[in-house]
Amino acid sequence: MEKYLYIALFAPLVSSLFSALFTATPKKTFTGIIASLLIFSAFVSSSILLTHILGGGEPIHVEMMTWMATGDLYIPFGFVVDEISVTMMMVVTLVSTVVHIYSIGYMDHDKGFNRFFSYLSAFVFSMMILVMSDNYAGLFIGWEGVGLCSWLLIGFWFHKESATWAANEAFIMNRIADLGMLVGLFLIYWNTGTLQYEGSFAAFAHLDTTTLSWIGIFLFIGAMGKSAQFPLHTWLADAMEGPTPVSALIHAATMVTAGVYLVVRSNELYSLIPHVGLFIASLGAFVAIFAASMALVNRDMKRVIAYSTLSQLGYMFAAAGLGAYWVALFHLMAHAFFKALLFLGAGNVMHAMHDELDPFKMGGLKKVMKWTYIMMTFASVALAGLFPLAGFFSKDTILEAAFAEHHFVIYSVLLFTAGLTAFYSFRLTALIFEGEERYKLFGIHPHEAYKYMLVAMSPLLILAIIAGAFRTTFFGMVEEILGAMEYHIHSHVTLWIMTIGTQVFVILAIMYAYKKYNNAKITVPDGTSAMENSFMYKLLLNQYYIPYAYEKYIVVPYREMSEVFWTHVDLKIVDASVDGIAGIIYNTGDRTSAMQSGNLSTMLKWMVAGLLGMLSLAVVFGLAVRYSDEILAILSGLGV
Amino acid sequence: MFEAIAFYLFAFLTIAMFYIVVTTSQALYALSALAAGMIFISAFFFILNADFLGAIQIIVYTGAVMALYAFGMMFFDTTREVKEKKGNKFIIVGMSALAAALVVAIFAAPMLSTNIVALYPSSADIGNTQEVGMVLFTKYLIPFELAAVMLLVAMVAGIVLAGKKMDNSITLEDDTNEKVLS
Amino acid sequence: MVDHILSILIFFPVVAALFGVIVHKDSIRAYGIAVSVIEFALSLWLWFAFDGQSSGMQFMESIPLIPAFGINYTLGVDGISVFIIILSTFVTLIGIASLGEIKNLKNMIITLLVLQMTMSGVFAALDAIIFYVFWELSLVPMLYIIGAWGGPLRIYASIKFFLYTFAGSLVMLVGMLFMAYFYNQATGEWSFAILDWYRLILPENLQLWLFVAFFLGFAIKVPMFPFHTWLPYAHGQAPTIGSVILAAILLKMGTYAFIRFSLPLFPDASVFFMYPIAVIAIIMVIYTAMVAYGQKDIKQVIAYSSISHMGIIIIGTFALNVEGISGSVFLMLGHGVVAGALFFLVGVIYDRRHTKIMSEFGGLAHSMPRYATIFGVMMMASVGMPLTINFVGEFLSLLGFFKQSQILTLLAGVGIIVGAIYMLTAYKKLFFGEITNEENRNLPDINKRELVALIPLTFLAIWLGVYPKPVLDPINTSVESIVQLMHDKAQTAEAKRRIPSPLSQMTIPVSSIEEAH
Amino acid sequence: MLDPVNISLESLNLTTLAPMLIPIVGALLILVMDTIKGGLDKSLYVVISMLFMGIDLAALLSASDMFSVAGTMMGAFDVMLIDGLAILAQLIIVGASLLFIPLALTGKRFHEFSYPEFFALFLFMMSGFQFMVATDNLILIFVGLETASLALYTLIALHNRDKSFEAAVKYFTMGALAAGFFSFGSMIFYALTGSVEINQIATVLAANNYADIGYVLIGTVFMLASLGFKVSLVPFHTWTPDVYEGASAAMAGYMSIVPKIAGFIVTMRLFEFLIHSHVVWLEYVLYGVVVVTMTAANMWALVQTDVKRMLAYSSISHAGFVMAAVMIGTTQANTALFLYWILFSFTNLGSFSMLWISRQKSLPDHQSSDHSYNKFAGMIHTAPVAATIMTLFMLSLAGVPPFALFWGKLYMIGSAVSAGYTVLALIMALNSAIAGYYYLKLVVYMLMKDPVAGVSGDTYTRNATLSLKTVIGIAAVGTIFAFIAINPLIEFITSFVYNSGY
Amino acid sequence: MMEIGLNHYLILSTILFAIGLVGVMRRKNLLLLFFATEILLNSVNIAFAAISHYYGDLTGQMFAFFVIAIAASEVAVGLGLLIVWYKRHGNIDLDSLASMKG
Repeated sequence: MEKYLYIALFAPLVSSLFSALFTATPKKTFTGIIASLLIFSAFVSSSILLTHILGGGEPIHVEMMTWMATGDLYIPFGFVVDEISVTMMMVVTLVSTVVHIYSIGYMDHDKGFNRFFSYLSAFVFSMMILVMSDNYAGLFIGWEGVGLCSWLLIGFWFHKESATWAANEAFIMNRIADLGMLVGLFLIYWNTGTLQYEGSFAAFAHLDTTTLSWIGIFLFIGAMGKSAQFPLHTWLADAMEGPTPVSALIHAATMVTAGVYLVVRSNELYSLIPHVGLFIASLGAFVAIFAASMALVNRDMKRVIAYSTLSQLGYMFAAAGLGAYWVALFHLMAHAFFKALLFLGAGNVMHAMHDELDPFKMGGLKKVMKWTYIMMTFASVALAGLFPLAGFFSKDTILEAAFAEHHFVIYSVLLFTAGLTAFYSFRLTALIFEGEERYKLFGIHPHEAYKYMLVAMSPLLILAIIAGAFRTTFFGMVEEILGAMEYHIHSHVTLWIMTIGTQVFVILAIMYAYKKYNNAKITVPDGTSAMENSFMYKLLLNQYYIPYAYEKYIVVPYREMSEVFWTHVDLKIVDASVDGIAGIIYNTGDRTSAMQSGNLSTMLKWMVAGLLGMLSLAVVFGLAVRYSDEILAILSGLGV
Repeated sequence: MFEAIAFYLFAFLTIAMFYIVVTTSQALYALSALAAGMIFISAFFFILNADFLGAIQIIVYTGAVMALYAFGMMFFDTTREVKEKKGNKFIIVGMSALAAALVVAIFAAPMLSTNIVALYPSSADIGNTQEVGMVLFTKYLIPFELAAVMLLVAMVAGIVLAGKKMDNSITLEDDTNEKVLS
Repeated sequence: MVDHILSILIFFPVVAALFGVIVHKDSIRAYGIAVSVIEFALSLWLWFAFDGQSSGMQFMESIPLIPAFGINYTLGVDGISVFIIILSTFVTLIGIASLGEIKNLKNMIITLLVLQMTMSGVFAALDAIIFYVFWELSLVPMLYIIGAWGGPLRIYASIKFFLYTFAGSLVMLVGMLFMAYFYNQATGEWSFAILDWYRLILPENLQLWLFVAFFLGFAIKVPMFPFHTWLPYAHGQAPTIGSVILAAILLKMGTYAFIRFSLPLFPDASVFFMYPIAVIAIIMVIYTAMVAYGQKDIKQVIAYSSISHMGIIIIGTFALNVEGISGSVFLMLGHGVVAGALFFLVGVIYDRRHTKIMSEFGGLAHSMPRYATIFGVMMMASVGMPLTINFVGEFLSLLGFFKQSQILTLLAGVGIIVGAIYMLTAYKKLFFGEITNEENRNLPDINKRELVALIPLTFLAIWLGVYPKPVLDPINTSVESIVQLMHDKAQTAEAKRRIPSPLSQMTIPVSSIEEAH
Repeated sequence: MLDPVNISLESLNLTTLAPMLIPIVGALLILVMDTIKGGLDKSLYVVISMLFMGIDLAALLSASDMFSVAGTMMGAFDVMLIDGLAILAQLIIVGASLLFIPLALTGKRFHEFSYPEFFALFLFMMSGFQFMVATDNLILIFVGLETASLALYTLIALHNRDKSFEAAVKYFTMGALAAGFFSFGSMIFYALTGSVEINQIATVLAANNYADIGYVLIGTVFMLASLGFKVSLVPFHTWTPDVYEGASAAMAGYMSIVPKIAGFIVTMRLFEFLIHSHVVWLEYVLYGVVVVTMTAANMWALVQTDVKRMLAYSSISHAGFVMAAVMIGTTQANTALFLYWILFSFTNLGSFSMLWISRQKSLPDHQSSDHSYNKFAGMIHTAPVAATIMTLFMLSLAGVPPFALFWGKLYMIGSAVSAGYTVLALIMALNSAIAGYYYLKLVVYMLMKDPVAGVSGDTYTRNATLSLKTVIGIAAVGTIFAFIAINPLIEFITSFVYNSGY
Repeated sequence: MMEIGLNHYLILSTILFAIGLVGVMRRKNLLLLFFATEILLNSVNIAFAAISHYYGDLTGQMFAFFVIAIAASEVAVGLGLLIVWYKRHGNIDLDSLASMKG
């Protein structure tokens, strides 16, 4: 089995390096094909490993070589394939295979075709390290590696100012969180003596709650960055500057879920500190509704989906925070399928619309892009959580879990968010595919994507539809490792009422969305309507003014402070004082060198003066010695 | 009593003479006053029973040194009034005042060393010159010889410096075509 | 021959430099490369012959120089110094190999060879005075390099560099003399041998004073805030090769000296000053990173970034445990490779455009993709991406210091954020966007000569990031013995506690598990 | 009547006189030769001088052998005192003279060397200094000092140009004042103790338990003023830069070494017993003088535009450095004094010789002095070897290891440290750093500036001849390879100093 | 007061020395300046002779003797220097000696 592990891990690396060979050359389709094949082989290997695990096989644990070892610290390149990682591996390899194939078409006309595949495969490699590592340090390698690839891919079109800006933003925001994660790692090491999952988990049981809480908090800070939780969420929407396959793979399916993976992986830690878990859950719920609200009004197709991703990540954290790790992981998986599908569909639309992103400028595309229409609709349905698609099973379980844990506030928030989710998903679908063909005003001639792109997307479509069926199998698999339990609402009546109620609520939201946006009166907003001028709308459209605040209160002051530090502190204080000391010495020399007037008379006077000066000192001293008794008497009389 | 009168008299005279030396603007006065002062000093030597020294003082100073100075003065044509730019009076006056104060402070107190053992005691029954000779040609033979060398040096130096050869400076000559040793 | 390999390493280049004087200037490049290849090969041999399992000094040589005053020509290397020596020969080699067409090439190569001697000497010296000799002597070639081949402010920069360092190290010299004096008081003999000094346990108040004296010398060399201002000038004005060697090797002398002198000689003082120094180091990390962000000149950015990284090295050093010190030693190598490479990279565009102002560039990734790639790799190494060389060092340094102070480590860790900010911003300004300046449109991409320097560095940056073991193990062995020494010498209870003995296992989990059951 | 005095010749120990008499004989021989046949070439006189110096050196070496066997020797009615200090100082004096005299064989003609008397006076001067260091009798010191000084004034003036006359007059006038101070100081000591021999003075003062401390201090002040003038301590230093500038570079280099070591020996003899008797006042005053001398001279050196003047100030600073050793007064410090001065001799003579070989007869355009910094701009391009050697000397003066003076500074600061003078050690160290600036300034000019238009390489070596180059070579070799010689030197000096009771 | 002791001579000597110092500082004519230095030496001689007398010791006289010799030599050299200078510059004004400074 180990060889499959290595194939799964290193095939992406080989793929990346292979494509990298051709980065300097013009587009070569075969790089895309070979890369896809290699990723596919990783997928196959993962599947074999999955079967192994599903078949009740022992988790596979290999230690490839030592990475860092000094003092008591020992960090190997160790990899583990257990229930959690194999799930993640499946998700990652599957989605990335799809995205690789899809990208052959999507990036068809791009100069950086070969480079793109190199980056993309590198990302997969990093992600595999992240999920397969058997220790926190290895996870951190992957963690930073995906961050790097994300930077590369967001900034893929580096000639675009906005893209490179977004890339840097993403990287830096992630760095902030990574610091938290590093601190978490340090805490783990100094308290447990190891960074291996096994060893540290074993030691957690013996640590006091305060320490554990700190570890939990810092690790979660790391997760917040990667999974774009509030307040580190702004980068995700901006990251949509990258090519759409990237958004599908990285910013929907895999990388952003790394935070969830981290929490799930550390379940033994978080289950010891439920109060931190509650905080995570609350933040998750908040992010769910917070992001969903921003998705309501946004006029950028990809951003809407990005907010939706954010919102769904909130769900996952809510679940993980409440201890329903397996639910979180399950939702992660399901979400990966339909969200990647949604993004890839959006990619098709963008291709068709010549990179136009405003859904108000589209409309009626279902006629030309039938398959895309179907896929996106299914994906939206799955996202909205309608029975029997994947989203229903995963999302509903989260709601149940919240309810069963008696966190009704979280439950209500999540429930309400479900409605919002349905609304914005279908707002988008409606605007894009239904209604008048507004794109004609802009002289665009849309066309359906390549066939093989659509074929490539089809596994996702299928999974988005049927993934819910795996719920039981999945539960059975992760039960042991995640200490999973089924959430039972005490009475079946309540359960039914809840389920049906939710479904009805969601359907109503969908209908409202369709009613509102599927009509002929929709025009491209020009900022004149009453709604557009309402406070709420502006607030939401401007993302609660958070990016603005960041810019104004963090970025600009930082830049100005840097300038001040350089021009004023460093040059005018630190350096100037060094030069000042030198200057004082020099100037003293300069001024006093007038003493050397060259006039003999002055020289003689100096000699005499020196003599007299010393004489005075001598006389004073001599007198003091001679009359020392008297002086002492006087001094003592003065009370000194 | 005689000694005291002599001391005060000559002390006054020497101080006066030397005061003239440093203050007068007439070089000739200064020269004369210096010569007079030196002769008065020899008087102290006689008072102090240092006859040989007194003789030397008169011969060397008033004879040789003064003659040299007189010659120099003629050479430099400084018989006319010397114009000296007034320097900063304040410094000089200040320093002099300080010096005076120090003198008082220093010598107001008597010296305590009373148990000095004379290394080369002078005895009353031998003439001063003889005594001096005795010491000079035993103990101070080497310094005496060195003093001779010093005088030779001074003589050579004087001759060389005042010689004609100094008039044309080879140092300042341009000797571009000179043979270069190497 | 292996018994005298260190002497050969030190004096071979300078002898070669002397002979180099008679080599015709057209052939001097080949001569320089040949000499530095031999030197590098010698240093590799040193590595080959080095026993990584032994914690003591190896290849010791000792010749009495001034026995009357206890000064001996004593050399030796341990795991800490051996790799820095190899790095120095390596950097010199690629530095000479990649030298461009500059005026007075001959002088430059001779100077570099002399500089090589001083660098090997500093790291191989086991006698304080011999150390000092090479330490000071290294200033002279660098002074010449900056002053003769530098930019418009080169004279100011070179003098500032020289005098600042010179002043600091003179104070250090006084400290050394004091140390020898105390040794004399204790044993009745003069000795400047570091290994002899190691055996001396000083009272704490003396340790404090001596620590300060040594600190001044080292801190200026490192350079630590607020003694750092010579560095931006030196780097800003120095020619590429000068900056490379300055950043890669010369700055390491300071941090190396902390580990060689300050820690083992003054364990109690090290503990006493740990927090103040950590605070300074944090200022270095954050403040200089911010200053770097404010720069307009790419070389200044990297110069300030060097200071910032040196802050992390200091933090690691003053972690006073094996993890931290090993990390800081490794980071010295890492920073040597990465900062060296970055300065090489800056040199590449400077050669083409004769400007280093970032606003002159933009969109270089279009015209110079290979260059952009290597720059990108090095930039990522610089910001401490895992699997690059710097990460190992930074991680271990911070990890080590975390034991001493969690809050301060958190602050120092801010370095990874601010580091990313200035680096990415600079990278963006240089490489991203459209080509705005027509002069940049047809810049030739990186050429073979430059690749000679950059490929090995890139390779090293990644290799040692992925597999640091061959280097980290010997370092670890030597650091353990130093920490053990410090632990044994520490007198105050506080110091004993702060400096854990590496021989005792980590106690926390074991004991707490036992209690729990 | 006086009794006849019978003195055995053995008791006079006339061998103690040999080293001083040899140069006198040489000088007389030169004078006689000149009288018999004038117009002989200067090279002859140079060789004769060297010959006598060689003999002198041999005599000194045999004296040092005797010293190491028999210890301190007195001779000639106990006026002569041949102890370790005397021998060491004479070795320095004769050695430095031996290196100096070949500098007369210049490529260009200079006025002073056309006089046979120059060489005679030079030998007289040497002998004067030798007397000065080889006695503890204030009278002989005074006479020796004056003999040497008078010769020296003349030698400076013989360079025969306005600046050298000015220098000689200034030096002479101040020297006369210093002579007055010296005699006044001696008078007070005589008044206090009835003796003019330093040993005796010390004994009597100690016997009196320094009851007249006030007078002792007064005497000390006058002596300090006078000797301070000789070794150029601030504020008695004012002559130094002017005289160095006025004298020929070779002479200046010589002056920076030989008269000062003689001065230091007298200072040591006179002050160390006072310091050892805990005359704290002297210690404080010396401390102050030393610090001011080092620091102020450094500051003034910073602002010089002429290399020779810079070197003049720098040698003042070095004198302050060495004076610290006198103040510290331990055996180690005194050893350091000699070590420092020997190393300083090599380096300083070397650097002044470098100036000497670059001496032009008429001033270059736009330059007001012989050796302005500008003259050396870009020297590395036009005269690389010369520039390298000059750099070497500058680095050595700055105390950059491993060149000669570094070891001197090391040992000197080490002695300060060992004696508990921490602050002083730091001040010395920092002063070395300040000094680095002006030495470096010349290095910067030579290595980093562009050459002044119209200056070719032979500008710097126009005055060079084989003998000058040899001297510079010796100085350079001595400067570079000093580290080999340090240990034997330290051991040699320590045994001499220690056995002389210092 | 009437008993003339050593201190009287010392004070006299010091006063004369001070006068000499004043002269040294004040005089701008080199020749007259040299006169002042003669005063310095002479003043010391008085003291030496006096001490010698009061201690009954001849060393002081010896010293004075040598001081006289030195003074004479100085005059020779000093005048020589002055002559050279005067030949070149036609004056012996101290203020004309100022080509070097700083």
